[in-house]
Amino acid sequence: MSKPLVSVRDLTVEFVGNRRAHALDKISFDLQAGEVLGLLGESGSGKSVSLRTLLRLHPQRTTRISGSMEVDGMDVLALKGRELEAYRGGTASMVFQEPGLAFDPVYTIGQQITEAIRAHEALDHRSAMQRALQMLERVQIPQARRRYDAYPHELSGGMRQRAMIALALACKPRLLLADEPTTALDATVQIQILLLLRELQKETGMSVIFVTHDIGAAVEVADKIAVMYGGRIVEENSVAGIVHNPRHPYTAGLLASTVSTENRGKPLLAVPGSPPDLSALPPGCSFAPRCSNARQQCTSEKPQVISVNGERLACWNPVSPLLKEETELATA
Amino acid sequence: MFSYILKRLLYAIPIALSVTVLSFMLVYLAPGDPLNAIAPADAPADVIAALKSAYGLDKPVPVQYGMWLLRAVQGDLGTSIASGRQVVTEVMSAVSNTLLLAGVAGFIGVLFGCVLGALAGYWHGGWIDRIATFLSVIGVSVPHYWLGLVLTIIFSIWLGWFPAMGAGPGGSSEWLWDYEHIRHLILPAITLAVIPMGIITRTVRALVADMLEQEFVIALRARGLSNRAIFRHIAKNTAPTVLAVAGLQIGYLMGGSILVETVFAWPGTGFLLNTAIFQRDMPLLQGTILVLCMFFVGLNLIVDILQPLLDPRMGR
Amino acid sequence: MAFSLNFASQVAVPVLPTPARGYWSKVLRQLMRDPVAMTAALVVFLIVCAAVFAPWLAPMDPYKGSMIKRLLPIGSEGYLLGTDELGRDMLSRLMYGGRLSLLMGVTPVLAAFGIGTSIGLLAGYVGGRVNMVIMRVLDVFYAFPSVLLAVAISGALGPGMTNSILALTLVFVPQVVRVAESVTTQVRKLDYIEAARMSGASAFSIIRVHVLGNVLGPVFVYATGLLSVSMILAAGLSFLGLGVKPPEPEWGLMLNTLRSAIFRNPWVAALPGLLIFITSIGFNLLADGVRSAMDIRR
Amino acid sequence: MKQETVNLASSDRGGPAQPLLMIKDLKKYFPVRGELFQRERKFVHAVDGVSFSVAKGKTLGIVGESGCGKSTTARLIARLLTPDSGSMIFDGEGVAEFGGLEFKEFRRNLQMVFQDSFASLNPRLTISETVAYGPQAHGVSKAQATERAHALLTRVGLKPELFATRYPHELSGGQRQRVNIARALAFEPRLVILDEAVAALDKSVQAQVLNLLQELKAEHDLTYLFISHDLHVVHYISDEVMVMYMGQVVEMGPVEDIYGNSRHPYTRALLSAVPSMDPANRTQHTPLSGDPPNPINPPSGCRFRERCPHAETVCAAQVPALMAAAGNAAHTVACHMNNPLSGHTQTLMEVAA
Amino acid sequence: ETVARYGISMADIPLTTGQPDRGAGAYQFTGHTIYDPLIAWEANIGTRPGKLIPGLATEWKVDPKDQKKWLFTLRKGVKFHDGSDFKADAVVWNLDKVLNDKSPQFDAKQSAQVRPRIPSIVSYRKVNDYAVEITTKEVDALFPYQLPWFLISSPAQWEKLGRDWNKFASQASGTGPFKLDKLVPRERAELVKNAGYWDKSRLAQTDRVILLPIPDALTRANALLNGQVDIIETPPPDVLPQLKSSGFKLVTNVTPHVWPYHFSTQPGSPWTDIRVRKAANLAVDRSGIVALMNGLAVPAYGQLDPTSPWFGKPTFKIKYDLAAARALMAQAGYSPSKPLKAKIVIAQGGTGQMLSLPMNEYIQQSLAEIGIQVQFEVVELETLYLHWRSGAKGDINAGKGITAINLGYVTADPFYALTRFADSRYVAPNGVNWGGWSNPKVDAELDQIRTTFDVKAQDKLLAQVHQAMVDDALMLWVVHDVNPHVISPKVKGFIQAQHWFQDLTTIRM
Ligand SMILES: Nc1ncnc2c1ncn2[C@@H]1O[C@H](COP(=O)(O)OP(=O)(O)OP(=O)(O)O)[C@@H](O)[C@H]1O
Ligand SMILES: Nc1ncnc2c1ncn2[C@@H]1O[C@H](COP(=O)(O)OP(=O)(O)OP(=O)(O)O)[C@@H](O)[C@H]1O
Ligand SMILES: [Mg+2]
Ligand SMILES: [Mg+2]
Repeated sequence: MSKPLVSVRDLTVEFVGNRRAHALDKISFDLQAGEVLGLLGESGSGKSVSLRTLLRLHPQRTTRISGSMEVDGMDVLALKGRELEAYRGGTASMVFQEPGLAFDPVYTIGQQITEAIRAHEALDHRSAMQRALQMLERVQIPQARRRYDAYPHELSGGMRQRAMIALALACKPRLLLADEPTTALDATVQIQILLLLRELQKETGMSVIFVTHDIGAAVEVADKIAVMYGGRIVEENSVAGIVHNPRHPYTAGLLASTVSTENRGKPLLAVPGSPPDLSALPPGCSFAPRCSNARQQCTSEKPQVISVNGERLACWNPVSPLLKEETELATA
Repeated sequence: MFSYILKRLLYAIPIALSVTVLSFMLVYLAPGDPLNAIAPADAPADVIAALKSAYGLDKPVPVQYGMWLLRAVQGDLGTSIASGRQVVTEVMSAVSNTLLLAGVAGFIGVLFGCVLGALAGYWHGGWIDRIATFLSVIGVSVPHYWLGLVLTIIFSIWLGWFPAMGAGPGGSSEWLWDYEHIRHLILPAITLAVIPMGIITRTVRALVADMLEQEFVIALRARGLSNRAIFRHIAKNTAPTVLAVAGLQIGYLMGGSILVETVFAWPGTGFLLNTAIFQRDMPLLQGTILVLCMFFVGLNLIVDILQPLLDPRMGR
Repeated sequence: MAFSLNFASQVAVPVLPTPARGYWSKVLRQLMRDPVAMTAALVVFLIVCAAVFAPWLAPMDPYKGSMIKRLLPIGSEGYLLGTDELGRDMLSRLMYGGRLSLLMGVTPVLAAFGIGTSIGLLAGYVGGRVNMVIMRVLDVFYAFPSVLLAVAISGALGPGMTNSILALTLVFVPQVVRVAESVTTQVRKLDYIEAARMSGASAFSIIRVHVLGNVLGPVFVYATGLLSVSMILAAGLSFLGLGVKPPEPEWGLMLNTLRSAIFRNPWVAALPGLLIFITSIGFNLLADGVRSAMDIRR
Repeated sequence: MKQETVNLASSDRGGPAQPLLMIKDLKKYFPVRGELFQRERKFVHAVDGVSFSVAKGKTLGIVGESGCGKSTTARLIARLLTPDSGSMIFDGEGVAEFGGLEFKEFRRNLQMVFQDSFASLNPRLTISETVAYGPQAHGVSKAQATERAHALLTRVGLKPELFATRYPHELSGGQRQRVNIARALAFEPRLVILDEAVAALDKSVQAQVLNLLQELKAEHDLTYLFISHDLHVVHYISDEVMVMYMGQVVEMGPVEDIYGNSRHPYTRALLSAVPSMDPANRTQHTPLSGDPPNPINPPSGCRFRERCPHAETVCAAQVPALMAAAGNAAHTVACHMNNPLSGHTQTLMEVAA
Repeated sequence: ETVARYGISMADIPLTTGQPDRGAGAYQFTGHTIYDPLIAWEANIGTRPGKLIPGLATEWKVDPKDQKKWLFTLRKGVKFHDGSDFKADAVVWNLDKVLNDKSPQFDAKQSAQVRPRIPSIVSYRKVNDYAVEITTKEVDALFPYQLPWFLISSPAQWEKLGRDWNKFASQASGTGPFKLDKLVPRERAELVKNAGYWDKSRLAQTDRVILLPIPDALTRANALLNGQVDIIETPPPDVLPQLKSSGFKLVTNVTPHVWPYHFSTQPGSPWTDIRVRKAANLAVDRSGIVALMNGLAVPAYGQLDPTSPWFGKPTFKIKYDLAAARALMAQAGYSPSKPLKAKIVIAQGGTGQMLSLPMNEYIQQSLAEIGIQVQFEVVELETLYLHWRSGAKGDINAGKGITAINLGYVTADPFYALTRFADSRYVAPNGVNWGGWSNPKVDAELDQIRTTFDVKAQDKLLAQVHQAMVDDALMLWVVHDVNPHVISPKVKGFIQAQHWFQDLTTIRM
């Protein structure tokens, strides 16, 4: 196997400011070039924190990070100054959940894209502008010329998200981090953006980490899915594997509680309780309090991650187990 | 945009008119006879009556207001009872002095406020923040008339660095931007600058600290922009609010200078107001308040018009 | 069934040690944990106590002086803080002076708080034309720089404590109304007000139960911030000769009358100004503390 | 009517055949801040001639894109907004004529749950006070109201001993939404409007709340007006579905008809925009391009025509009327292709094929 | 060029058109500097009280046949600053300026200032180019004392400036020892030496005198300490030690000014009882006030200083004698435990009021010792004048229970010092006999004075009037002002007259 583009090992993030939280707990995953990883999880499970950590966007003073992150051969945690600036937006760039909040409201869309391009490439203003316009056209913004001079608030949500994508892709990153890019949008617009992302990924061959809490959206774009719960990755598998053969009780519950045509008229198989508070996690498996399969061991011991053929699971009592004999314990 | 400016201008008219009414009526709240200033202590009754009709004080109040307003729009605010001079010339020369003082003080206050506030906001919670916050609290807490006294004693009496009073060796009528004149300006301007400095420090600090946590700034970082570029973004975003606060503060300085002008014998409106109040010089009082308020209204108007230029979300 | 539908079994949200805690007591608790605010509170408290209990605490008659003993320095025998230009005990005068200074500083804010909140609530809740008329009228007051307005009003009304208080109140009311109005307008649009309206409750009951509590907070924060401004302005009016009349002890006035003693006895002359300064800092720091304590999102 | 004030839930006046709520030609235009010297005033046509009825004990789902007027419709029905025109009949009684006490009684019959669970709770009141507030406003004594509140909280799964004295920010989103539901139930209403009531919740919690809603509906004989833009959820919970586009109803009918046999091009586009959930069979092209147009200046004729693949000249000329679809009186569609006399060259049958 | 910068205590430069406003103290700045009166006051002598001396009139005498007629012989060869000649026409023109409101040059402002000071004039005429005749209402031997107040401005200049007094203010023209060079209202007036002045003994000794209004006393002292001015008037007493130790020199002199409580003797006033009035006079330790003023005052033993030729020999000896005061109060039926209450209207401060508030507070305490409880009505100076003009009986006073007034009195001439307070015909509102004091014997004496043209005899009669006033304890006299000035070492000469009129020509740098 070739060297992965992204390789995250035992990434742990803790916030120690006046709002304390143990946001990520020993997260590990690999991502090959040209692969799309869907990061699935409920609100507060640490999806955004993972992405932001990958770009080192957390305030340094109040964040403790351990573990390692390697992207395109660079040790991200060791980057400094210029290198870090070149890495952000150049190697890895990000699409935010709320495009309305992620643009500077007092600069036009065009100005912001042009500025980002010039921050990474030695281009004069004209050619940077030209490139920005091309990007706007590429993401199917009608009347790109006019939209170039528009302020963010003058665009609709869908247009803004397209512009955000244009901005993120303007410097041809090798890795795109998409943080719930469609959650704030209407269904009709969401599908447009999903397809656009898929198309652009194919075209550029970049890797994508696609964060969502909507399995449907993940299925549309991802090659493999990692399910997060309480700051950990509890299960990782190919899309088909997750959808058709969920192993972790949480994944199974999530799929079961997704309303669809079949369960009309019947009560939904809901997961009881509510997601955990990352500032006060239970000692064992963080899903144990909501889990119907929970046993003594679950409430006292953190389940270890086992990995078989790129399929990974962290659960003492899975719905359908990864076969023991094929298992090699992942190094802690 | 044009129609926004027009709308704002039209809106200023009723405000300005109401201000004239208030300014005019204000002096009618006053007990006592406005004529005391004009007549000598033991003037006989017939002299007083003659003066009364000469100054139009024998007509009904609305008529007086109408006449006053009509003349005011033609640039005639009547004659000062106490000095017998044209109120307009009195007020205008004083206003230009006050504007000079308030302008320089405002500039100092805004400049230092912005710098301190930006530093404090950027290193939120750090020691720079603590120092800046401390300075700003002092700025908004210190009774500036007292500060003026203290500064005079220290810097002009003990150290002899700056003059203790006045607007320059030749008076304000020969104002020059030379060393000698600027020396006269420094103490009163610093004294007056303390309040806006404190307020703007606080405003900018809160804005910057808040801004740094906003999604779009994180997004700017994610784009790989340098700190300098990000600072530019933050500056442009904070500009409209800072402009509004600074505009208001500079406006307040125009009225607030009365205390400081008294301490430094600065020949501005504060000085004029003081005289007008204590001599019960009605036309002068009316005129001074009116002109100051008109400048204030105008300043607010400018700020209102500039703001949407800085912030595309406002106006159309 | 794999997943229970029994809601009662869930205990995911940790039970707080003392579930019943009112908002204000929480704010108070938060405030108590702020060392700067607590120090400020202590200083203000001491000053207020000294002022309120001046008749019992003051060592001497604040009006009675002696020419031989004028302008004694700080620490003179029998005169802890020296004497003023008429040989009156500074300590006693400062204590008594606190009564008037605080009264003149605090009363306008209290009055403006009451009046302004009522008008602001009315304008904000009723909205529409009523709101427009009220706010336009206030805009006119806003066309006056505040110090100018205070000086103009008390100058016009003539010197005196009541007139100063009246003038300052008039200066602050429009400001408080603006804050109250804008908060009320914001609160009024919130879903829980709609929900309360859905319950068919009367406007009065909605304002009292749902609007007032949420408006009072921000207005209260704003008003605490005004305290220091009011103190300084009130003393400033006295300094100009527009406030309290002698021989009443009042800090601003004392500052003025002691001014010319600055060379003979700088520390005594500086005392009234210093007191205004300290009180004002105290009010400001306290206001800052209250502001951040009330801003509990956690 | 007066004697019914004690228990309105049992006061079924019109009998089961009488729809609980009948809306006719509801309109609401919001004025937009215009330029200074502009003659004509501009309006957002938020709700523009909406008519429908809800049968007793059923759930009507309302779907549509953001800004199509769903919430406005809900707020008009709840009388949080006054309609510009249109009439409302609640269980056979005209609502517009209500005033004074009767209006208060009408409000009791109808309650609403909002999307933002946090904003719809007063942060200064404990949840028990919040739930008890309504009954108290109707003259129930404080002790009784609190007792009722505790019972309701128990019913929605919040143990009063644990939760009654908590403040909203001490609860999770799902728990807050339960409080909102409990508050709505405190009046024993007959109609509950749920405006995106589960949209902000996590999937796992959303399922819990949906289950609760279904149970409560059965227990209390409730009628729901369920607003959502999540087609899955609407499918799951509704008996009838109404599709809105730019302030107008474009299609309405029983849930099976809408989901199984939708007629209007917009409805079909909406349905095909739902992700497939099948990795082997991903969505290939977008059903609709572009965003919904500006509601300030709606296009003439059919409002959907600018995004419609079948648009013809007639679509710009005439407003399509809501008509029963061929062979199904319960299923109405507003499309020229549904009307053979409209002059449109295609029919819905051809297009659907 | 030698320049003297003078920090004056006024808030503005007094009127420069001829008749200064802002009281007697203003004549030294824009009155007798730029202009001359017909009869002048000798102000360049500090060692004795001054006297009337020839000004623009070289000689004046009453017509023996009709003692109401006065004939003035005018000085020849005097030129106004604008170059025009001074002749009789100018005198008549100037009299019209302030007395004839039909004349084109009538200036209400100047008129208001000077009319009350020259109440006797009824008519006037030019006799020839160098002689003018003025007629008084009644026979008035004291009439010449009124004339130093009446100043002559240049008719030619007024014509030249388009008959505009406002323009005249900044381009003034008189005959005085100084010319007005520059006027910035409220900030400065620059006077330059008039080299062609007719009185060579009074040629200005400095080329330029700059007047800077600095109303705040401390600021004035600071400006001196800081070297921004060379002379200041009325320094704040508490800054004196600092000023002296920094090498500045204090200049004072006896000044015709008294700082009293003027009692009301109208019915209902507690002061109608002479024992109370005397007790009050005995209860005040005046040396305390002098100490309070840091020596910038002298104790008053009557309306006038004992050195005055009009002081006389009062039998009531004013001194500090608490026992006697208490005894008098006891006779009147009061004691500290059963105090007499009185309300007194005072000013916050202002010219001539000295350290108004502290001094009043001091007296308040002193009177409390003998059982007089004084309550103050503190008003602004201008309002105080209103109270004064209205008289004790006026509603503004009597209506508020005010029974005494505190106001600094100028006592420069017989009318100002005595007549206006003692003559029962001047009971307010006809004059400023505020308290309504009436004494037929005094009235008779005053009538006699008016027809006594012999100065010696006049002085003797005036002394009798003063004696009567003191013996009747008409006022509570406290101190006399000393009109203090502080000069910097750079000022080589300055002669302070025993008057409010000062002669700025004596300043030498
Ligand atoms: N700067 C921070 N300081 C303290 N805690 C933080 C910070 N940022 C995030 N958290 C906490 O970390 C946890 C994970 O947050 P995160 O934003 O990653 O969730 P998410 O999975 O993206 O959820 P959502 O679907 O709501 O976006 C949350 O409990 C959040 O409160
Ligand atoms: N108070 C108001 N003033 C002006 N315009 C309004 C107002 N309320 C709603 N609108 C406008 O009316 C239109 C319909 O709004 P509405 O809230 O009913 O949409 P919705 O279907 O509920 O959308 P969403 O799914 O986003 O909640 C929108 O264009 C909205 O901007
Ligand atoms: Mg997130
Ligand atoms: Mg809505």
